[in-house]
Amino acid sequence: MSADSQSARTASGDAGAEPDAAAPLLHVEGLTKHFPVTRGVLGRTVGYVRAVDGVSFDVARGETLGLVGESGSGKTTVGRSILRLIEPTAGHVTFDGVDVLDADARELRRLRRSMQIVFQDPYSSLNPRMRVIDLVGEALEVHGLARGPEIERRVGELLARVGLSPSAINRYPHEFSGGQRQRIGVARALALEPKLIVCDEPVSALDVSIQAQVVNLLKTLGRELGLSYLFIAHDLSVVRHLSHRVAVMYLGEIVELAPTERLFEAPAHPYTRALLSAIPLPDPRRERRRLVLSGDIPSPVDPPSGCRFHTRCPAVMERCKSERPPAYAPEPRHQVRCFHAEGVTGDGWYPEVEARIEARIQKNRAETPPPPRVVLDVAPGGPLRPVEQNVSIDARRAGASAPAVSRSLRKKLWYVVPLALLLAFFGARSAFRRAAAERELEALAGELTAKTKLTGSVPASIAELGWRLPPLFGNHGAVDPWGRAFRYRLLRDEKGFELSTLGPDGVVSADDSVVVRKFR
Amino acid sequence: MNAEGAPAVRRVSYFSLVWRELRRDRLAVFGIWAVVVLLVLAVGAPLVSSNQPFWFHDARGWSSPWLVGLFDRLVFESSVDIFYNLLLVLLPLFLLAYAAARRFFGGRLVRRRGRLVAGCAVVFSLQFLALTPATIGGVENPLHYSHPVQNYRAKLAADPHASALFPLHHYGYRETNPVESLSPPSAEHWLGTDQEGRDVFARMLYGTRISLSIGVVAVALYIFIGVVVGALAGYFGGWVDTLLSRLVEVMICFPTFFLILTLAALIRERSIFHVMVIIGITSWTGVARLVRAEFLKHKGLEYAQAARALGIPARRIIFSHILPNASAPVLVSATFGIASSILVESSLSFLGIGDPNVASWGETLNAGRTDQRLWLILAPGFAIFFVVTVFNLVGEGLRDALDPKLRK
Amino acid sequence: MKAYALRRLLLMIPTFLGISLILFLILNLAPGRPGAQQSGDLSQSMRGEVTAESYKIFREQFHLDKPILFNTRFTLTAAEVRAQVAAASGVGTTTAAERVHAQEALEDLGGAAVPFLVGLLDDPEPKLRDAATYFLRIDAVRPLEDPFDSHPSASLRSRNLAIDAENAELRTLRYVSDAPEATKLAVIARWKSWYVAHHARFEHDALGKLSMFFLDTRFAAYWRNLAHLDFGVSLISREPVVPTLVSKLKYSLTLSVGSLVLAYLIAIPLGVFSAVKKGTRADRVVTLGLFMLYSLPNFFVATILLYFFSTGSEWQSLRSFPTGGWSSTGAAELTTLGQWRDIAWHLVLPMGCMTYNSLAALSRYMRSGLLEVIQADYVRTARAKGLSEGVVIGKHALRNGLLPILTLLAGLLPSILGGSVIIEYIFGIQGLGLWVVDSINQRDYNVILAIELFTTVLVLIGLLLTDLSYALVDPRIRYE
Amino acid sequence: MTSVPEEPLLRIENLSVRFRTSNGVVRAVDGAGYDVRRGETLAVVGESGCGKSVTAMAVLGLLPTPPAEVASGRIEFEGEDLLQASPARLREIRGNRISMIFQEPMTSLNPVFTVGDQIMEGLRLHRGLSREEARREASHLLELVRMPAPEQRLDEYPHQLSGGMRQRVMIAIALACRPRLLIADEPTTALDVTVQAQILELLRELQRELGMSIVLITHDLGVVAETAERVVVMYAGTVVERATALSLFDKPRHPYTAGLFLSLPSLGAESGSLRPIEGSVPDAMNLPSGCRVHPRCPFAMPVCSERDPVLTRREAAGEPPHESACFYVDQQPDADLVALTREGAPP
Repeated sequence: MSADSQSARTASGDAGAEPDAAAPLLHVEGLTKHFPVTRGVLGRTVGYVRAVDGVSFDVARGETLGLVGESGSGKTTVGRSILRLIEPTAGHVTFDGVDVLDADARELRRLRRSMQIVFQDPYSSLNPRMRVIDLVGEALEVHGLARGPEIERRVGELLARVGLSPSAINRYPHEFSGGQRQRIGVARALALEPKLIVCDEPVSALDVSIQAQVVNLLKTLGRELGLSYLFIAHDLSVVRHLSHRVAVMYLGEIVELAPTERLFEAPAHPYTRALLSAIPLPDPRRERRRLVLSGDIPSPVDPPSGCRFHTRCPAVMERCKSERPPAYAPEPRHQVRCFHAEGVTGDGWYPEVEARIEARIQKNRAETPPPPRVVLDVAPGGPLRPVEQNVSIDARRAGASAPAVSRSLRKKLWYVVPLALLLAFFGARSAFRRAAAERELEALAGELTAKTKLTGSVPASIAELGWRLPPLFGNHGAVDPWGRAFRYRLLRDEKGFELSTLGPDGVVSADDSVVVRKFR
Repeated sequence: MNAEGAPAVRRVSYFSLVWRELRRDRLAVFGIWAVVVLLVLAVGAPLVSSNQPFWFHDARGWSSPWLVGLFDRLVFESSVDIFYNLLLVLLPLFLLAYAAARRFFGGRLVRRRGRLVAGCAVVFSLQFLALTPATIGGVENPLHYSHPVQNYRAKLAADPHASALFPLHHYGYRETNPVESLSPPSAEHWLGTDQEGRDVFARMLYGTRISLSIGVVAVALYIFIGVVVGALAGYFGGWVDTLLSRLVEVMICFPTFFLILTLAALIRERSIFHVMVIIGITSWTGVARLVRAEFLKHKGLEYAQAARALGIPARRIIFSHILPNASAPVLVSATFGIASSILVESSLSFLGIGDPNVASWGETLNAGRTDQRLWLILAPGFAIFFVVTVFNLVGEGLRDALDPKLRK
Repeated sequence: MKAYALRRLLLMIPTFLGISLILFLILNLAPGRPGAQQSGDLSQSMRGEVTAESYKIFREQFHLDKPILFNTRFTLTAAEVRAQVAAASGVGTTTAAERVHAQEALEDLGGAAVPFLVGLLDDPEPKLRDAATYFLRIDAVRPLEDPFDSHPSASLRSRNLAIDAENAELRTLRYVSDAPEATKLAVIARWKSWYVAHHARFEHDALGKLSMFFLDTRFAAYWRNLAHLDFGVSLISREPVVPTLVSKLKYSLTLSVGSLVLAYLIAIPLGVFSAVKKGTRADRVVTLGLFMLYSLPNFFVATILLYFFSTGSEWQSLRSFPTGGWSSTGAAELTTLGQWRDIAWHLVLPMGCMTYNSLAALSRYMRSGLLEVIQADYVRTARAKGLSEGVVIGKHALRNGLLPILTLLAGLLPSILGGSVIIEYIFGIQGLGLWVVDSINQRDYNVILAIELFTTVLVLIGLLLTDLSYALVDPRIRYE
Repeated sequence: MTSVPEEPLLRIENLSVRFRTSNGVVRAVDGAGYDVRRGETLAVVGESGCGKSVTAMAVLGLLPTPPAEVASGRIEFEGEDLLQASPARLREIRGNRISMIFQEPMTSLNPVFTVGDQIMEGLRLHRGLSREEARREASHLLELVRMPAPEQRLDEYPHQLSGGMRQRVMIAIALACRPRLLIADEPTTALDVTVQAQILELLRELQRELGMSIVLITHDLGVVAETAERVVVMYAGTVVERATALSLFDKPRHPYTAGLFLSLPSLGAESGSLRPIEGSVPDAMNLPSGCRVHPRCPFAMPVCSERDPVLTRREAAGEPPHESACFYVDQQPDADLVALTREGAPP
């Protein structure tokens, strides 16, 4: 640990030389947050996203605790739960001796004055419609700390403190760059003179050069105002620069918590080692043995049983799969949640743990050789063909033979079949009705011809007959020239049986069968 | 170490930014100017066409039937007209007072200008509220002189040495004259007359009053309901959200026009206010869904979380933090809403279900349809088309100007 | 996917109940009395006995005599009835309006007033006795059981016959006010003997009272009808509502759904065209044109079209379309194909008016939806693959662009059904829209109720179909 | 250019790209250029808005022409100037000879098509494979990018895959036709550190197996150090420094590069308080005159704001080329910029 960072750390503590170890400013015990997952018909809760599962840590006055972890580790949820922006499911949070989770509305408002937050996205963390004076000053007004011109003065002061010109008071957020907006966010957090500021990835969205400016700003403010920070980030180099102690989170749990230099020099937990080794270092000469984890981060909806890292841990043991490791403390301020750290104490503990892990990794590699990598012939232009015809590949491919009906065809069938059924149904129905109409028509035509002979006056009989005809399809309701409502028009076909209004040019055919008129 | 990168140019407020964007859209500017012209026409309608002369001199001396007629229920029966006439008289006074106040107080007003404008607006709307009951309710005529409506044109013709000054177009919109019914456009009646002999040009002119009031009042009503329902459902979520969303879903399923028809037809003595209220209480669902979506989005954004973290009470977060940001889409839908409300009102009166004794364009159009008179169809048709297009243009321009990318 | 559909179906039920509740409230609480115009001549004008009774039957038939929510008639007291009868018979100083009001109230009470009326028969005041017998004749009569049932069962028919016989007999128990004392006493005696024989019908035990309290109300009757989809009978044409509704449905549906499909067919290519050609003159022209269409009121356009293009117009050459209606009179004897052409010929103008309105809204959304999608990352990836612009837009962008358009369908459905009212009114097409306008003017409640419920169900089904089709198109929703 | 054994695969010379926006012209790229040799990994590094992505998009002609406009320059790929190539010719090259992968795995795949369809599309277009052949080839491609259970993945939709897996699918799509050049625009920025390590490892392995060149665009100097052989540093649309990774990290020859190194709270070096570069990234609407860095450069001299600096060779004899464009370094070629910046040396 070079002298320089040592001095830096003590320098940062000059408001309190060493972070005050006596009464911690913030004490978090067994913090848990499960988000319900609803599905099904009535929106029943079928499972829980276990975002945070029993997290405990302290933050002393003037201390900066780094909270690092990848996406899905729950670090943001921890930050938001402490400030009760999200209501945690269980656990205790005491701040300055006050229990935060049970605080009623009035007490919570008073707590809000001493705990504040700075957000990640410079563009959505400032209300685009409010001027800087309202953004920063409103809190003072709401808590009755200042009024009228006093607010303007205090805001001007805060802006100067974060490196912005007081003339920015009347400006709107869209008139500032990303870096400047983050400074306004910090000024807003400082307005109520808080003791703790939760920084939720304050610099991740900024460019490298701007990032450094804001990091320096946070560092100097921390030193001048004796602030404690809960610094949440996924970029370990920034966390290392600012934090006194660092907690590493994985899938809702703290897997390792240690002073910054100890953690970076001597990471005890396999995940921390993998995390540190995965970070690309800006030094092309350093060849570092890479500990590349396989697979992806599991989904927090149903985290793996036992130790949550066991699915990706190269040093996994049987025990890790079923039992959840407690947080061992081989050194007073160094917690490791891994069975490899069980039962080791004293100052020589680290090499012992490292040896155990290394041995286990070799043993695992020997027992379960990684699956044979398929070597493909990648000649340009040609199709990709597995070079070594080794059994395991063909077996696997043969096993998964193409499903009986190929998937795309099955997708087509899904709507082709019902369509065909529909057409068949209507076709059958109309055929049936046509046949019935035909039969009906045959019988009636016979009867009609007989009658024409008897009465001799065609229209009367048709009208009379018309009345009894069955309600076949075809439309009804035409009035014939003789004023008689002639109800039906039967079906037509080549035989020309079409019994309908006898228009003026209608004629009854010579052979007395009722052929009224071909269609126009 | 201060990074004074931002250009030290004059204070650029959010709305001036929107205005700069809006000004660039020629169509929208045309729309805005057209709306202003419509307002002037609506308020100044009596100046252009009225059957009461500005002043009338005869043997018995001078009198100004026009001024008196403005507030005489016999001349202007509907209270919407009375309100606009009040506006005609009071608006110039109000503008004079405002100009004087500005010159007198001068510079110091910069910071408090907002409050001054707000103050005037409040005074002005109080006037409106105070007078509405008076005009709708019993008080016959606040200025207490009422002499019967006389046909000054006839008196002028009869009395050779009487003199009078008539407005440009000396026909009122309610004056029936069966003799000249359905006469085509002529020098006398610029746009001809309808089946009851009423002058179509006057009806078009006074019709702007009806359309504007319907549009503005109905939209104001359903914006208010929509915003309240949307804000509560969006911000609080949980059972409040499910309950209100079910209500919105129920209202959305109604074919709104059927509902409006039913409500309008069931009210015995339909007046223009009933139509406004009906349109208002049936079309707020669109705004409610819009505001709810905006609140859901904005509630999650970090500036709202930061406000909560600062201990700012929920009420203030809703109305002074989130609502201004959610107001952009509401403003846009309001402008489109005015256009559609005018369409609905004219359809109602077209079907003969609107307010009979008001100069509504739909009614004239229906008369044109039944009597197949071209000018009776074209005049109201074009008037509706023009007003609706104008508001849609402004709405379109506003939507592009308030585009989210601007809010970045 | 199934759970998603089931959930939507289950959600439809409370929505439907909500809608019918709101409709019931609107119809019953609105000022103006149901069936007023129809029964206007009956109630206000002369109060002859025949008209009074038919008016009572009419009100009973449509449950207009029952109280709206809770029936507290069993708490009636003799004094109250006596006061009503007094007012109805003009004893004491009552204005004409109060008399009519009292008469109606007494008729509404129906069976509940009978015991007290019988009690009044031997009241000292002669006028009250006459009025009591008069009202007894009206209130004692029982309505037939669902008289409009087209296939009455044997038992129903016999019961109705018995009721009818009894009613006929009761109707004879009356006398003219100046009849001799003896006939009056005889009639009163017969009433008393009748009441003694049938008084059981008018006494109610606790359970009877409770059921009367809840069930014997307009609200309960309304839900009972709703339960077995019996929308009753039109107050004007006395025809059952549902069959006419179904027959008229085909006109309205063809108009609205047809114009919606037409609008989609035109709007999508138009939207794609102006999205791809963004910024060019053609795009500006199309957008402005559509914008104008969006602002043109449809009844204005319809009137103009009718004026110029229908057979009635003066311009000889332009006469090319019928002045309205669904099909020409002599259509009966055309071939089926001929009929289709004839109907189509009639529908050109109405469909045109209905389509252009939704066309404008749709293509605007299509254009903005597509513009958004064209800037998406996966469209850039598709281009980076070397696909032609046509494939990139046509395959990748279009499919995602269509998604918002589907939700718009849900928004358009209610307004389309509403829009058809005006078009049917102008073109005289006997669809639901026109029927609504007529029934609203004549306060024909059953019809208004039936149409609004029916269209709301159509809209609900439309919404469900849109949601399901949304799940079909967008895989992300399928696995929700 | 120095005499190089064989022609570079891609040569970009003096490229300028302008964007015509409603309130003025944005000069996104102003005379930038670099070479890419066969089988080499070149890193293009710079802060946001420096034009690194625009240059890459210009190579494939993916810049939307209404607002964007290539004002000048040549992009030579295998002897053919892509800027003059016809749209049809460009389409032949895209996805076939040159492929590109992007930063946001979440949105770079079409959500409504299966993974298999999106991979097969390129194959069937450029190599005319039938549906069955393309499907088999696609599953091999997924194996190539180390995707578990490739056959089953083909029928899944993008939203069912994690970020790392989607990026693998993007790589499979890009390598479908074995391109000569892969342009990766910030491929791992949106991924978690452990997943980023896997993807970078995969890219290195594939480069060895397929022998293609990679242009890796990033703002993370760590990624540059670990993957690239040669580096190009860009600022506000211009190239300020070009060198091999080793010589760049040993001794940066441009104040901006030195400033970048010093603003990094790197793990290795002792941290102390950082020495950030003052001010913020210039607004592309009104770029500073002369050397774009001069308003933020501690070594700025009057000449820096008047004339544009030219890329000149800085390396000792026999060393691989190391160029930078800075007047101060012209005068003091051996100055140790990092040390000078740290002590806040007077110019």
